[in-house]
Amino acid sequence: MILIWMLCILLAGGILCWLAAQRQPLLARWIALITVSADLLIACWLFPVYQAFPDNSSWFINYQANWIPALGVSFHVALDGFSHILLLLTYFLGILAVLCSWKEVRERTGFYFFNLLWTLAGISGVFIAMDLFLFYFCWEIMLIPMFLLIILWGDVRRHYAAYKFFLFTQAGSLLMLLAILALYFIHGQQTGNYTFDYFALLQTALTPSTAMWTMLGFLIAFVIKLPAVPFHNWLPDAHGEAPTAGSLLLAGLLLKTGAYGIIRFVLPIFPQAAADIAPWMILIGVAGIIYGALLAFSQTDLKRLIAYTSVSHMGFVLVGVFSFSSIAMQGVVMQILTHGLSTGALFLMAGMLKERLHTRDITKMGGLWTSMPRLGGMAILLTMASAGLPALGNFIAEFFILLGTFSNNPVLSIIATLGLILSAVYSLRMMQKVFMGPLISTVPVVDLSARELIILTALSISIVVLGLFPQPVIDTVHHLSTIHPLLHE
Amino acid sequence: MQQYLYLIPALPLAGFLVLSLAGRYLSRNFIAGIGAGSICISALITILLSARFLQSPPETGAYTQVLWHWFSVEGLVSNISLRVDSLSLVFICIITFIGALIHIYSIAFMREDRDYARFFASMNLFVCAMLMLVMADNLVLLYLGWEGVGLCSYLLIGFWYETPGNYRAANKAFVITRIGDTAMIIGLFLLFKELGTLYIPDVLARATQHFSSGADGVTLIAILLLCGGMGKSAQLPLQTWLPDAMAGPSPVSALIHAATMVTAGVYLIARMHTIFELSPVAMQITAIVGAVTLFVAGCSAMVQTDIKRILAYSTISQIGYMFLALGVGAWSAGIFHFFTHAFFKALLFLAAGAVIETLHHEHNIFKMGGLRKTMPVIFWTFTIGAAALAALPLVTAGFFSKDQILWYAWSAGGGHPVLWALALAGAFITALYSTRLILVVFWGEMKTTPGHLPSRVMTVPLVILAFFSVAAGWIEWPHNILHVDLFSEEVQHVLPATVLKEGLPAEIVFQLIAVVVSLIGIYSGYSLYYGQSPLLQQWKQSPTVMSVRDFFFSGWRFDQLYDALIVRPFLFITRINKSDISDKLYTAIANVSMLLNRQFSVTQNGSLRWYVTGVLIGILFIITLQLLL
Amino acid sequence: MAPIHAHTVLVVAAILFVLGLAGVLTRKNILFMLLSVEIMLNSAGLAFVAAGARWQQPDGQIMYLFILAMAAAEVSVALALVVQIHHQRKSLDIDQLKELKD
Amino acid sequence: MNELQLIPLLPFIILAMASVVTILLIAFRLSHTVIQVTGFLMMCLVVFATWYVRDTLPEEVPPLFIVDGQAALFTGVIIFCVLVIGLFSYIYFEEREENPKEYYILLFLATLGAAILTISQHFISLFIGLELLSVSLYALIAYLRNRNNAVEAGMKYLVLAALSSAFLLFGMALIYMEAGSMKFSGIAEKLPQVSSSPLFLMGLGTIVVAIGFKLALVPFHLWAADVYQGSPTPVTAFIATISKIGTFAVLLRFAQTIHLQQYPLIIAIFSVIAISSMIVGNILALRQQNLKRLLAYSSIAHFGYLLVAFLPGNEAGTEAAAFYLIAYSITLLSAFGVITLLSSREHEAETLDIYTGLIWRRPVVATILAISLFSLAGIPLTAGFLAKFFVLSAGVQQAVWLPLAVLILTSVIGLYYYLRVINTLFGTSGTADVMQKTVHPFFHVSTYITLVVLAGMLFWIGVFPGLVLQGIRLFLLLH
Repeated sequence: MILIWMLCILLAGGILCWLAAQRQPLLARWIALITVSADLLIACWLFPVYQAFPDNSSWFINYQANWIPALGVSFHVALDGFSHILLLLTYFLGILAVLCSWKEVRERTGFYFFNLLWTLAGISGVFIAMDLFLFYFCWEIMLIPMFLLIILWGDVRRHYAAYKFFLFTQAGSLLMLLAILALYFIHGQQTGNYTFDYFALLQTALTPSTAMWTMLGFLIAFVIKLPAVPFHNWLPDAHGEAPTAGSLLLAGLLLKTGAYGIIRFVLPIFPQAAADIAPWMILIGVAGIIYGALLAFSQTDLKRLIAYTSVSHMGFVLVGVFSFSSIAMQGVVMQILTHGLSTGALFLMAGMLKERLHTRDITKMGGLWTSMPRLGGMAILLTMASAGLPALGNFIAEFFILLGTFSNNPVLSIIATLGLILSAVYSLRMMQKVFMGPLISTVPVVDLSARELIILTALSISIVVLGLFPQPVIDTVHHLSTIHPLLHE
Repeated sequence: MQQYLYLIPALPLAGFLVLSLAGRYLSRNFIAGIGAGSICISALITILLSARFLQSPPETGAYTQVLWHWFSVEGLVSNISLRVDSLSLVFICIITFIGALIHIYSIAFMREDRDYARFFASMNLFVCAMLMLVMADNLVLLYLGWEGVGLCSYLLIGFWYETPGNYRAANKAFVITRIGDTAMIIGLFLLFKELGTLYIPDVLARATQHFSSGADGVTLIAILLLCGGMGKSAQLPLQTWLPDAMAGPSPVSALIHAATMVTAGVYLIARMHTIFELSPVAMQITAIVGAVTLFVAGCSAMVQTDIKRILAYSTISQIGYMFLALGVGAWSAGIFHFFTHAFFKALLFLAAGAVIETLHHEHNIFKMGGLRKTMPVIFWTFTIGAAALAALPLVTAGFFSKDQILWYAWSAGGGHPVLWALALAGAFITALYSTRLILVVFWGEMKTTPGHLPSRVMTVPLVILAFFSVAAGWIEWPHNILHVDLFSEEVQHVLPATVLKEGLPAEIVFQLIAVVVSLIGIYSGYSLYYGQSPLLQQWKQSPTVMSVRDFFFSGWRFDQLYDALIVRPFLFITRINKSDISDKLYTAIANVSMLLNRQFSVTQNGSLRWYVTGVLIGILFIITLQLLL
Repeated sequence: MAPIHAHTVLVVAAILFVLGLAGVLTRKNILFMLLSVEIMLNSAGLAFVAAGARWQQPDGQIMYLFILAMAAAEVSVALALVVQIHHQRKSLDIDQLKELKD
Repeated sequence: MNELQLIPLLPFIILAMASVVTILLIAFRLSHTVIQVTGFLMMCLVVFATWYVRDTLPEEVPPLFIVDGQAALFTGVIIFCVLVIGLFSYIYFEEREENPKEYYILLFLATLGAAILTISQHFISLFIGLELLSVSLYALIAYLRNRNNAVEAGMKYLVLAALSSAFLLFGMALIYMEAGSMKFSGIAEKLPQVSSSPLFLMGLGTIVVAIGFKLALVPFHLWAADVYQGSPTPVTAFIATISKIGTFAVLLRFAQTIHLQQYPLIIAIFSVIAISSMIVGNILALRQQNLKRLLAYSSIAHFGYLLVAFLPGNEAGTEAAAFYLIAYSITLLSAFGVITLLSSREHEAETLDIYTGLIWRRPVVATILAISLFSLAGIPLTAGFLAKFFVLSAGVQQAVWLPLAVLILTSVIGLYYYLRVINTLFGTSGTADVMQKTVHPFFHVSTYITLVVLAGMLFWIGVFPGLVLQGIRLFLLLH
């Protein structure tokens, strides 16, 4: 029930923002802030509950209500450690998103925050939905507000970006819908019980070929969202053109829904098919790592650059998931978290620079360290995080993933490891172009304001903490090693 | 005592935090106090610790302290925990002690700089990371320190980031070492796959049972680790970053690129000695790499004109000696050379820094000269350092360590005449360029008028270092002369003793040869750069010599090679694919549907008769379908 | 006996139908188009009659009556429109009616 | 044939009376408002009648009619649509000087035709219903004769409709010739003998032409855009919803009775038609700048989707189709309602540039339009999503993979132009708002409310389809 409340708070908050802004525009952001913080508090409050919970059944909240009984659709939400961590991430980044649009968004504040909150609602719905119909529902819900965010508050080429984003993801999700239906009917014909319930569908027995096709339906949707080469093309445009908060949510959360989907649905429902396709997926992942890194290196638009780095980083996720090693699986979860934080932070940084310099072109920047030492220091930390420096969360993630993959697939793992070199190359290039060298921009730039400092500090601290004390996370998602037979042998 | 272990790295870390967070608001004195103070205290603690360690060694042979549980997942358990055995002890002492001296020196040296706080913050962070590196009890933590020092070196090389050259050097350093690191981490993966642990004592213990000597697996691991070492320690073929790294302030060069960080490779190999011993091939490769490097770098050092680049190349070649020693199995000798080298090379850099400061940032030695009178302290200390570098017999520490290596290069288990020959040549070259350095910088007529002389804060550390550059050698005498081997005694608690070959001429022969060679080197240096013999002068001008000189000067054209082989292709690929090829596909789809749209719109031409035709087409289609089926 | 008859009539009807269709396609004048449509309708009626005859049922003829009625209604509306068109455009050329298009 | 059998026909009788009553009212020179209100009440009466006779269902009225649940369901939808359309018509025609009274006669007659289609089980009734519908539509389309293009649209529709009914008749004749009966069930009995005869199949084929024309399926779709654009917006709504519902209803019944889906030929024909309709419709709409034309094209595509549900010819298919029609008509009604509301005497609000930045000028209206567009695009939270969902599930159940694949592909393409319109709605600035005078505030407000209610229904059905679904099932069971 508490989960329903979390959703309702967000939805209601969103509408409230919209209404409030009609009279008092500034009110909206406060409402938004309060709403998300409330959810974050609830999520945090759940944490001890989870720790206290006996580990044998990992689903410590499980709420089910009838929705469309005629179709066997039920409003079934449940929470396990994995979803819980993702919820925490969602609300944490949500707060930062609200904060970072505090000043940036001037017109139609109410509607803006409405979209922001509804996106968050959709995302958290995706993370807790245990009914495939509901899952698909939320999966779609989070798109539209995001689409509006991009198309209304985006940058110059926002229309192109928004269409691309929507069409790509929609193509994937329609395939997924088809797959869900196929699963639904197969299960129904087998058991006579037509239901969309996740736990019921887990028991579906599929012939290899059907399993493969159905899985592809799911997989393509998730891989587009992740995104993996060659389905990544929507990402740079969407990230580049979206408002700062939009990029933050995209990079920090929307991409993660893809990873979540693969772990939650593809692996458990289609164990055999997943195992069969694994080598190709790892290949795609590695390709993504290298290709993304190469592209990131050549970009001159700061946000596009960061976008391509996340293509590269998400490649690690794909590799980790399909290497079927529990170390790698832990690494994937860490990667989901830390990449969300670090890349989000980088986008915030880009946004702050854009606010000051009114450009995203790094060739027009340079030497900013002198004028904004605070941001410079932060930037070092963040670039190093994305370059996978130890003592920062990303290192733990990538180390686990590569270590786990190595035992199963040494060659590809080694190639993936080369990504570490490339990541160093592009991170340093970014650092250098923006902060080092002689001061280029003529406009006088001021260093971080208190608000911005708080945002970035919060992110940096959490990255460092994840790097030095990853064990709580690892324990929380430990049960993931049971989702696939290959994982716990 | 061991419960205070954590203080040693913690204090510098604290210093870093304070300076980086609050540095902007502190007075320079306060910054200096924190920056240098933290290191000095941890140096004191280290000295107490080592005193304690030496008089009553712990029965396990190591002080250990678990700070907190880092992570444990599926058999990979890592703690943030410290472990100090006698090998680590040597390194800690050097790091903290020399670190402290250099920090004190920097107080005066960096006084005028804008980013005083940033400098000390980075330096402290470096010391902390370096300490973690050598005190780590598991390889993941070691890798943490390993990358940490890399970061700090990047930050400090690019400390004056406005000048393009500096941050390029910084990037170059980071990337090239990163290549080595990547090899190393792959090595770690392999190690974990084979042994199922990364806890160093376990690794060493299990390796012996798990691997048969010379097994492929262990060789691969050893070579990968070696690559890591090569990267950090600037050995061939990854040495090109170190000379450029001199873009950083002199104290940085002294601490990071001479005394401590660059010797991390040595530490790693010594730490993993079991692995290396299990694979003779890897040992040989190590030795060869070391030997070749020391010769190549030495040649380059001979012809450089920038004082710091000379020292940089000489550092490379000295580390080459260490690798050579480790490679042939003369473990303690290698570590001992690190020990002595740390003192005199730090000394040389600091002194050079002082000279450069005094001469208004003049780096070219041929624009210096005649400083003997004007700055005597610098002169004497520098000379002592150079002498130690040139291994002047008996009076300098350099002699004792290098002599051992020369002798082992042939006589030790993995030794070989060729290695010995190369080492010998290296010794000659070293002596030569040390002499050249002294003569050109301090003798002759004055070419640049010196500014204000270095303050006492800078000179005192120099003197201390100078003293150690002489005295450090006395704790380990050649066996045949005087039976004092405190150092190897201590180190061999951890490292295996050196096995000697049979049937070689007596050690004294080698020593004499070495002494003679280095003396010849000194003399030839004198005659080349100070002597007036016209013959030599015109020989120096002869085209062949000049071309060879250029070749050496460019560091054997390694940079150009890599530029052509790697950098340019990389840039080319990235440039042509800037706007993502794969995007074309989707653009094509969009265009096709737009094209279709135009085609179909034509059918909507408003003509009723055409619409009727449409209906006709439909019915015809249906009928044909009927006839087909 | 009867079926053959029916089918021959059907053939005639078919020919009429095709003729009508051709007329609709080829004539440019709206009136003639309408005439052709009428021909088609009547051919259909003929076919019905034939079919009714085949089965000895009145339904065919009934249907034909309906067709007549409908045709009448249709034509009345059609003529009204024709008048309007002529009123507006001063011509009955169907190719003039191309205002509505992409 | 006794009076008891007439009871189920009550709604249709009332419907027929509606037009008569209107004629009388006009004869008595009563005002537009009175006619409007009376018509409204009559329609409500029809609804009540339908509800009242529901227990007597199913009831056959030999030989022409059969009133069963399905018929009642579709009639209900039709009546609902005509209620709304009538409301729209009022404000629409009040602004134009033409005398709108006769309009309602035609409107109700056309509705009656559509309603008859839903209950017809005999070629004669089918023919009568269809022609009643068509002939009144000719007049309705060209009703505003002074608006240029209205007449043109009417003419185009007339010629083509007459053509198609000629085909229909000829097909009927052929089938009658073979089967010897014009009653669906009678034909069904003769199937074993005739099902292989070429003439019979030819007959079916030619009938498809007429159906395809009414449903505006490729390649009989060419008229759609022009007629949609040319005719008065309420009439457009009528064509888009009622006439198509009626036609589809009779197609459904015909198919059910003679098991149309058993002929591979018919399946082939319909698959090809469905696929081409989806592709052509969506592609045509891509760059369309005229909202009415755009909706015409999208409706072509949508009936392509609907055919995918029709292809399997099973219970789920019928269910899906019914749900789809309901959702679709609500959606289109709200869309056209918005257009009606926005169009002024001078010009129809059909070109997209009128809508730029509408959301900032008239948030409510724009939101409604946006919702209906999202529903057309099949985005969750709207009825359109569930409609598409049911179609998909019907298809998946019978594993008609090719049409499904095309459906997915084309609906992705289709997204583009819906998003384009939505984007226009949210576009910046745009022309300053022309706050046109509200002739009859009451009707304006009621239209407004109707629109809001429709949008609400879209949401409600989109989130809680349970009730509607049960209703559909309940009615469909009555046969």
